[in-house]
Amino acid sequence: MIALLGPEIAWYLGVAAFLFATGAFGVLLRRNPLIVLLSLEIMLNGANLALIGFARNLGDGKGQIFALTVMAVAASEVVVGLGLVVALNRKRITLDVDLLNTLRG
Amino acid sequence: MVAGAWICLVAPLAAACLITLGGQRLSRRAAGWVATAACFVAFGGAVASFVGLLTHSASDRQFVSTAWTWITGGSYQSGLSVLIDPLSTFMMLIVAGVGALIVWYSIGYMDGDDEERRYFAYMSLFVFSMLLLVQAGNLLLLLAGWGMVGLSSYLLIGYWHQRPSAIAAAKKAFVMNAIGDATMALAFFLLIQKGNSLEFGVLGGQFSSTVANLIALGLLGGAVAKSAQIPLHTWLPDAMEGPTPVSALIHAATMVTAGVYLIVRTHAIFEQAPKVADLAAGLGAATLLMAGLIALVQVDIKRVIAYSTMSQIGYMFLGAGIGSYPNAMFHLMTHAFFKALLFMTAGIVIHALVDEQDIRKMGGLRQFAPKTYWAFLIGSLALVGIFPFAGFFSKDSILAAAMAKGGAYGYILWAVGLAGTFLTGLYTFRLLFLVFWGEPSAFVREHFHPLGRDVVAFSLAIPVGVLAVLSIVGGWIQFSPWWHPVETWLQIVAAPIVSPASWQEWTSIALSLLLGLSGIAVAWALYGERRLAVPRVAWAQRTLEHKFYFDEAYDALFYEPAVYLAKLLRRGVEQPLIAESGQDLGDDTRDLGGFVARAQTGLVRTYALAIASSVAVLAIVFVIVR
Amino acid sequence: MTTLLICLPLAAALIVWVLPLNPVSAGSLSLLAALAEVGIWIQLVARYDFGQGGLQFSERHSWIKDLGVSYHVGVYGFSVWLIGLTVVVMAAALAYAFWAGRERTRAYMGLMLFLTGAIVGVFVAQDLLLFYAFFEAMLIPLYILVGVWGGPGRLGATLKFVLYTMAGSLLMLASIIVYGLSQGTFDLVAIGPSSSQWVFLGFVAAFAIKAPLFPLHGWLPDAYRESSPEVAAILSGVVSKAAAYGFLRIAVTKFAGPAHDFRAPILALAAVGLIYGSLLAFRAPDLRGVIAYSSLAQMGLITMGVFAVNNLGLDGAVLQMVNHGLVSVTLFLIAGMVERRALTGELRRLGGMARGRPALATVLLTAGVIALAVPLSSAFAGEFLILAGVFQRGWGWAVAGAVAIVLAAMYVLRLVSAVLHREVGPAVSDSALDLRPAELGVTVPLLVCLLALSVWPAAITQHSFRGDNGASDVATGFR
Amino acid sequence: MLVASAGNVLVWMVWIVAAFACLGSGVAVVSFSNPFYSALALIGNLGSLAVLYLLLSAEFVAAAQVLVYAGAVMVMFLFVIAYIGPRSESPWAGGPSWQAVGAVLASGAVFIEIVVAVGLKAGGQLSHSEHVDGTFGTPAYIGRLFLTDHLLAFEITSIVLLVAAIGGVILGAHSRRSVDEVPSL
Repeated sequence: MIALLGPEIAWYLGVAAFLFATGAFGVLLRRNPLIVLLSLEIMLNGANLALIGFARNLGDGKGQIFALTVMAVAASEVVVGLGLVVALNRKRITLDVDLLNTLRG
Repeated sequence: MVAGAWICLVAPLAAACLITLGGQRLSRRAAGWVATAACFVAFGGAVASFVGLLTHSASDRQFVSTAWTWITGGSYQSGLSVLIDPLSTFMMLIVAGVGALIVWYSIGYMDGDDEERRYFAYMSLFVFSMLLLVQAGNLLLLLAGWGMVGLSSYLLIGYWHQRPSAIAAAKKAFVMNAIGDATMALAFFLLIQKGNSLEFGVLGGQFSSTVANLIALGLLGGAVAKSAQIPLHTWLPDAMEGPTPVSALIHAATMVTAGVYLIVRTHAIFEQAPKVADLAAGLGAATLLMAGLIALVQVDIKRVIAYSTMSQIGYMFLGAGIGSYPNAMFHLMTHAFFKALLFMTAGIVIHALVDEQDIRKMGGLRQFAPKTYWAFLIGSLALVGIFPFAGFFSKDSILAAAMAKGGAYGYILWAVGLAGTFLTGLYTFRLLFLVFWGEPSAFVREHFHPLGRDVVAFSLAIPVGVLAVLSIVGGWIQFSPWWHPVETWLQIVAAPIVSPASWQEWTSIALSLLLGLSGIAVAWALYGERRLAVPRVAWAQRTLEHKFYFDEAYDALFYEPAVYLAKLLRRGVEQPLIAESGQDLGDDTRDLGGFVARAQTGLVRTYALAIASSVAVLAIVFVIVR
Repeated sequence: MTTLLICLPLAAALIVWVLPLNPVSAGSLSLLAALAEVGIWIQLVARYDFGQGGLQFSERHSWIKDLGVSYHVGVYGFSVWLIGLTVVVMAAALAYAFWAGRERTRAYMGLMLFLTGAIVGVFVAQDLLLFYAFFEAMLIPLYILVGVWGGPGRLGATLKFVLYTMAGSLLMLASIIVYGLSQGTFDLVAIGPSSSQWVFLGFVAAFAIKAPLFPLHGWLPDAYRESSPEVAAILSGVVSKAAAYGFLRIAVTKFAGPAHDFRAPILALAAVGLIYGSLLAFRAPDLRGVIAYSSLAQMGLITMGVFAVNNLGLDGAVLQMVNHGLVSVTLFLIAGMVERRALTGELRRLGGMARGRPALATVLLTAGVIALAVPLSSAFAGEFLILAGVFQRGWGWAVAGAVAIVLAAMYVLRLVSAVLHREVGPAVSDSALDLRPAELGVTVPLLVCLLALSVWPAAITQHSFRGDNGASDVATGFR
Repeated sequence: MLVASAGNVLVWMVWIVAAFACLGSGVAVVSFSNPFYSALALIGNLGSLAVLYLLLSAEFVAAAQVLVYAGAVMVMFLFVIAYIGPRSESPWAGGPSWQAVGAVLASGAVFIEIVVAVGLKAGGQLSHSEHVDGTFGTPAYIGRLFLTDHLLAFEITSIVLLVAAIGGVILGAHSRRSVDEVPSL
């Protein structure tokens, strides 16, 4: 039986929260779609950290399973996102999310 | 007996279906024979029922046969049932018998029309409907037959559907009858509420006088509409737009007399509502006088006979209203004979003159068509009520009954009836003299073509001959001073509530005979040999020619306001409020949508910001709520 | 069996959508499915125990346990007839659409089949949320059918239709949520009566718009005019009956108190709608207009019957629902056939079509005569019962009904003569054919149904409620 | 006890280093104007996160993080960036001005809320972690969970990956037709 060494879970959660907020900040502010995607990764990793922290806290493996699934989803999302970026680039569209406003009401 | 009644009812319906479904596979002539045969089968069924009833004792002559429950509503229910009793068999015999003759006659009359099949299908449907009406085992089925005869009448009046006047007349007839149907239906609703049944027996129950009056009024409304009595009479003259056999069958012999049948059939309620019964008699009297007057100035051969029909039904209403039911029914029967005869002879005249109906163009036809003349003469004498023709026996007994009712009202009715006899003699023989006497007009010389000796001629002639014989001998079955089998026969269904004394009978007979003859004499003086100048009273003539302005009044009172109201609703409510409101609603929504759409910048970042802000806010909410 | 009735058309719709069939085979497949549906319904009639009555063929599976929502379906006596109306009418409409040929056949047929399943679902759902789901599912294909395959003004018509019905539906959804949560269950059989007037009015508003009742019929003329004839037929023939069914199954059954309190205003609206619709039908300039407004009038009449809440009125209302469904479908289809030939529905440009076209004349005349409720027709039986029922709630209502009967005679005869009689109209060419066998094959079965009902209307009135006692069924909430 | 507390201190130190690296690289990702640097920063971020996972006894996840995430995924990122070529933007400009304010407010609010919520709940369950045995988080442990209780999730994940792969191919594939024609999205 192994006890948790080092800081309490709350600290980990603090780091997770910061990562999530930072990522969100990037998504909201940056216009380069590549950086938006990278920021999204940060948000996902923040969530993952929280998941793994809770898994450890509760001694339950499900959190880790969830985190792994999130990783897979993140990978998929990157594939699609990068595909979009490449497609945009091929159409000679400036890589700026603010120019993509076809959905304007 | 029961089987006979059902065969009687179903045979014409089967013929109608057969002709409709057969379509072109059935030749035109064959369609006519199918219809005729079906009517004769129906007549056979009626005779079977009649004979069957005769085998039962007089007090045991009412049978109801129910095929299945037609309609239910909770504990209320009405069956699809036929009633076999003296009254219904009496009517069945008349309807099927006269009907068969007239349908037969139609084979000749309609020869050469290119839609004969449709005609015979309609005729069969009518005979079925009329039989349903008289055989109905309960009031609801009676109403069903009532509406169905209205429908077939509509179809037949509008038979020549490319004529706008025919279609207008047909619609008018149907709508007027629908008004009657509606008042009857209202009476039935009241009956259901009070008695929870529409069997004939429920009419004998005890109702408060208001309820009885209302029910009787509702029924009277139906009767008045169907029988073309004041105030719902204006459709009948227009209905002459239909083929002549139709006028003979529907608008003389059977359907229009259904009102009389209804009153006699439901006399129990009228006896509880004497005021309404008096009203019925009064309406009959008013109609007979008014129709007689209008008939004096008409120039269309069929319209004259149509007004005389109204007038004769007025007598029947008078009789039924004062409670002399057997006499009303007796007159109904004789009237069916001689009026059908008159229409059919008129039909022969019209046929021979290439569809000309204006009596001003006729004259001197006696020389060209002597047999037709004799038949017409027999019908006219029977109509005026000259001994020994049929009308003599039946009309006088109604007058005697009015006398027997007594009181000022009874005597007024009696006097009006007598005045009517004079008018009847006058207008009937005016018609006869104008058409058959005198020198043949140029029109007649030019257009008259005699009948050949073929099937057409025979099918025209034989029914006319049969009816001529019936018009002579048909009245002899009852002579009220001495023998009255009709009254005895109907005793258990509708016993009369007035019984005239012997002196009243003879007084009425003498006076009516006298007045009838004097009417003929005046007609002879004016239109016959002497051709005296007819006195002219301009305003009276105008009033009569406009038929007392009833049509104009109804137009102004009902039709125009309805049209106006419809237009007003369309322009004032439907367009601006309902339709436009939808439009406004649409526009407003679109505007609102445009406004809201401005929030949709199309920028992903904005949406993400919205999501993030919502998360921030909702997180607070969740923390607080927990 | 009930589930099969719902799922068969849905499955067929899916197949028609997914498989790349050519129009002919897609149409035949859809028609086959619709006819199979009729066959299942005949089985249903044969197996339903009318002597016992009540809810039969019920199936129940829990759906959202915490809220008491379940997939609960089953049929009552009167639902049997409404389902029958639906499947027969939908088969006729499909057959007509197939014959007339619609663009994008697969999509069209699939939508029609989907609609069939949804309408049947409305009539069998015994759970409020399920009812709502089917009610909405019924509207979606209609929006598309009107909006895509309609006439020139279809977009406006669809917009109005959507707005009106969505407004009603949302009110109903709110009512359903409040009602269901307050009772702890959404099961229509188990849920207890309520006395909340607001909840009641929410339901009434939804049904009154769908029916429609008098002031809420703004969507009706356009929708009926702009959609293809078979869709108009379905709208007036079947979809409106879903609303009348709602009145009967929910409004008067579960809200006895409010229904009693609001009886006079609702009857008044129905009566006004009856007269108003009849008058407008009398002046409407085109075929569809006449039928559309007569539909408004008839729905007023049916509503009167339901809100009379006595045996006569309820029996009559059920009978009249079926009658009017069949009649208006027949009339709309005939209108479509006439419009195909004359390229217009304007009455003053039509006329004289009876000459040389006996089949058209016979069919239209028969349908018209039944529509005006000539006595002995089943429509007469229905109207008679309704008015007799409502007479017991006050004679004035019945008098209004009687006036409307006369008006009905006037507008139907006007319609019939304007098409068939008089001089030949400018839009009618001599080459316009009589009804083709396929058209007869669509209309004649409907007329045969009507005539059969005319011969025996008690088939419905006797077999709608337990022991032919509608009032007690309603009073006990159809337990 | 001493060993335990020494271990504790060691873990604390490792944690501080890793956490700050993590935070720093996170901020860096967001703030570099050149995506190439951002991607590099993200690799650092992922690596430091892997260390944190190790501290939380999630050995397999940490390994997967490094191999799959920091390795494979980020390589793909870098390839794309290299393919497109570095383009810079001035990160804080453009768009509606309230967007920036909103971004600061919203992300700040989310952070503060989480911290407050965690702080409120600190102590109790959060401060008392379960003891776990040595197998917790090992590949065998994860594999058993994945192939027994969470088989469905596993399979669905694989399908998601497959779909994403196909989507990536379709989006990224060169169209044989004109350059302007991009497969409809």
